[in-house]
Amino acid sequence: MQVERYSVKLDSFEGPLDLLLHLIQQAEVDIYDIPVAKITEQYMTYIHTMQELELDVASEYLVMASTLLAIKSQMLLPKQDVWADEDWELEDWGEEDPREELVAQLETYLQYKEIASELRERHVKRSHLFTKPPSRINTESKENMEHTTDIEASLSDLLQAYQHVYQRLRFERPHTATVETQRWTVESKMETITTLVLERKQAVPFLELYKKGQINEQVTTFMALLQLVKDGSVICKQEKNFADIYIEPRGDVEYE
Amino acid sequence: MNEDIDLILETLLYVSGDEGLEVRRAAEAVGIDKSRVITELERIASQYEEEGRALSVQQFGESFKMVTRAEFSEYVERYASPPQRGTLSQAALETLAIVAYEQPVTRLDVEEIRGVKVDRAMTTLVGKGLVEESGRAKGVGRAILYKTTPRFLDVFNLSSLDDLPTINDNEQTEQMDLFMSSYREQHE
Amino acid sequence: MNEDIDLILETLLYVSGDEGLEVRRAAEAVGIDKSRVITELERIASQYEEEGRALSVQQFGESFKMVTRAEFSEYVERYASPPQRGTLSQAALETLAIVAYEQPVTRLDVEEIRGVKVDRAMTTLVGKGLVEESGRAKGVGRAILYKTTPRFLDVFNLSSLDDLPTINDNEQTEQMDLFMSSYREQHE
Repeated sequence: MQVERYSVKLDSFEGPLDLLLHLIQQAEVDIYDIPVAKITEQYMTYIHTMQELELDVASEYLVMASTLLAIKSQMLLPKQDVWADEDWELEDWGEEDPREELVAQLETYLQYKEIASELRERHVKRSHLFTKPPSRINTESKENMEHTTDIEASLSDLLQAYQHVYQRLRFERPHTATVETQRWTVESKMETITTLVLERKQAVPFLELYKKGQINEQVTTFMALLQLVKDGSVICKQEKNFADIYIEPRGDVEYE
Repeated sequence: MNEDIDLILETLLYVSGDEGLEVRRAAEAVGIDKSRVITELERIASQYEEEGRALSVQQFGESFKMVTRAEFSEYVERYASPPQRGTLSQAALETLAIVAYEQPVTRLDVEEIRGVKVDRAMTTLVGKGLVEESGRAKGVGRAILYKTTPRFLDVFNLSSLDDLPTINDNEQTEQMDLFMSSYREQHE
Repeated sequence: MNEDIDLILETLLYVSGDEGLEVRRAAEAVGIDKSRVITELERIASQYEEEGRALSVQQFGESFKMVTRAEFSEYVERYASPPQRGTLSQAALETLAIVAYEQPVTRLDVEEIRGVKVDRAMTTLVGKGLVEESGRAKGVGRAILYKTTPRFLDVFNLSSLDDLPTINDNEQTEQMDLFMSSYREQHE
């Protein structure tokens, strides 16, 4: 039960600072007066749970764990060892508070989290404002046609132009031509794939189905493949994670 | 909502741009009769006229378009293609970038990616010796294929096409995102 | 001609659509100062606002766009089914927030603030054209510096970087309230 609850939550943390903030909030304490011993203990529980679940514990989490342990032990040290001439209490470390740096870090991070959520809201708001594609303009041969030897454009101009095109494609072009985008159907792509697999008489690399082309077409291809796998018409094989995927016809299909 | 119908139709006129607002689809989107859409659009058109607005609304058969006024066309042209020495226009650069990465490629392919006509830009690029024809595509129509020229490599200081930087490392994931969202759409 | 400047700029706003009207190019095309272009566009924007027009004019850095009003977005979606804009992960958003405030900034600086590696998030942001390289830091290693792009302003509905929410003073209570509420939202 315990483990399950953690496993759901672990994903939602953006790193050790995020996890710490969560623990501090849960403990209902002040960010400026962290009960280090308690929080450290809970933090370690999380880390152990992660490890038990065989999740990769990013090194940052471990670094933070050692920072916490260092602070904890510093705070437990008898005062005369470190701050021999000062009166201190746990609640009043003054400038020498070993937590100071961590608190400052948490504070800064917290501010940026807040800004990130504001950005998210603005993003949503912006997504409700629409525009149109630029108008086609019939310029009377304004663009000079002569064979100029000097062309003032750099590779970076070219790259930016390319990115620009694809960003526009991904983000901003209204799909007014919904009908046209149906140039490829899942059914026709299913047929293409089965034909290819049967003709080839050997496993076809997954990537071969993609090559160049429109994203729409690639997505359609992928859906067709999924459908074929679901129907049991083909089998996909992959040796290990991220290795190439090969598509084969099923054993009972005619295949030499 | 009744009183906003004109504003909504103006909004739709704007977003449909060059394609024009189809009366039938507009009627469906707004939830009113086709005839009502036409009346409203005609009213908007004459209102634009009377108020001397920058744009005008014109009817073309079953669709209406927001268009610019002829008297300002010289500014539009000047904005669209500013006088240049040697530099490539944005349209030409974008077209060139697509040809460079996708070659050999037909004009239609490029137009699909850019979302606008590229005939003029392509002519410019051929004229400047950056792009050349490279045979015909298979299939119906046998469209002309385009590729970059050796001069292209020269101008952009590339020793070969392999030198073109790879871009969009996260293309793969993004395509997956796209796939997932469209898959969800279809299956939910 | 003088009195037509607003009409010409409106025309250019219309034709440039989602590319946005670039102030510099508009100034050249119309033959007036950049500052004059900005003043006029701002005037047009507030006029649209006051008159309750269907469209609105928004500034995003050095460009202006004619956009539809949020309240009519459902009709646009019904008419044209525009693609959903990709959402950004929390990691990307946090990274972006830091770049926006600290720019120009190195990857390492961002990592120090977030307490985690940000290379993937940064690659995503560069790939989406929200962040770009901006030279190298001085000193050993000469790490790449990053800054936000003009596009960032557009995507997050900001007219300029000054529009970014101000960073809170270190008011303890405020911080705590903020902290508690943002956590409740996220984790409950």
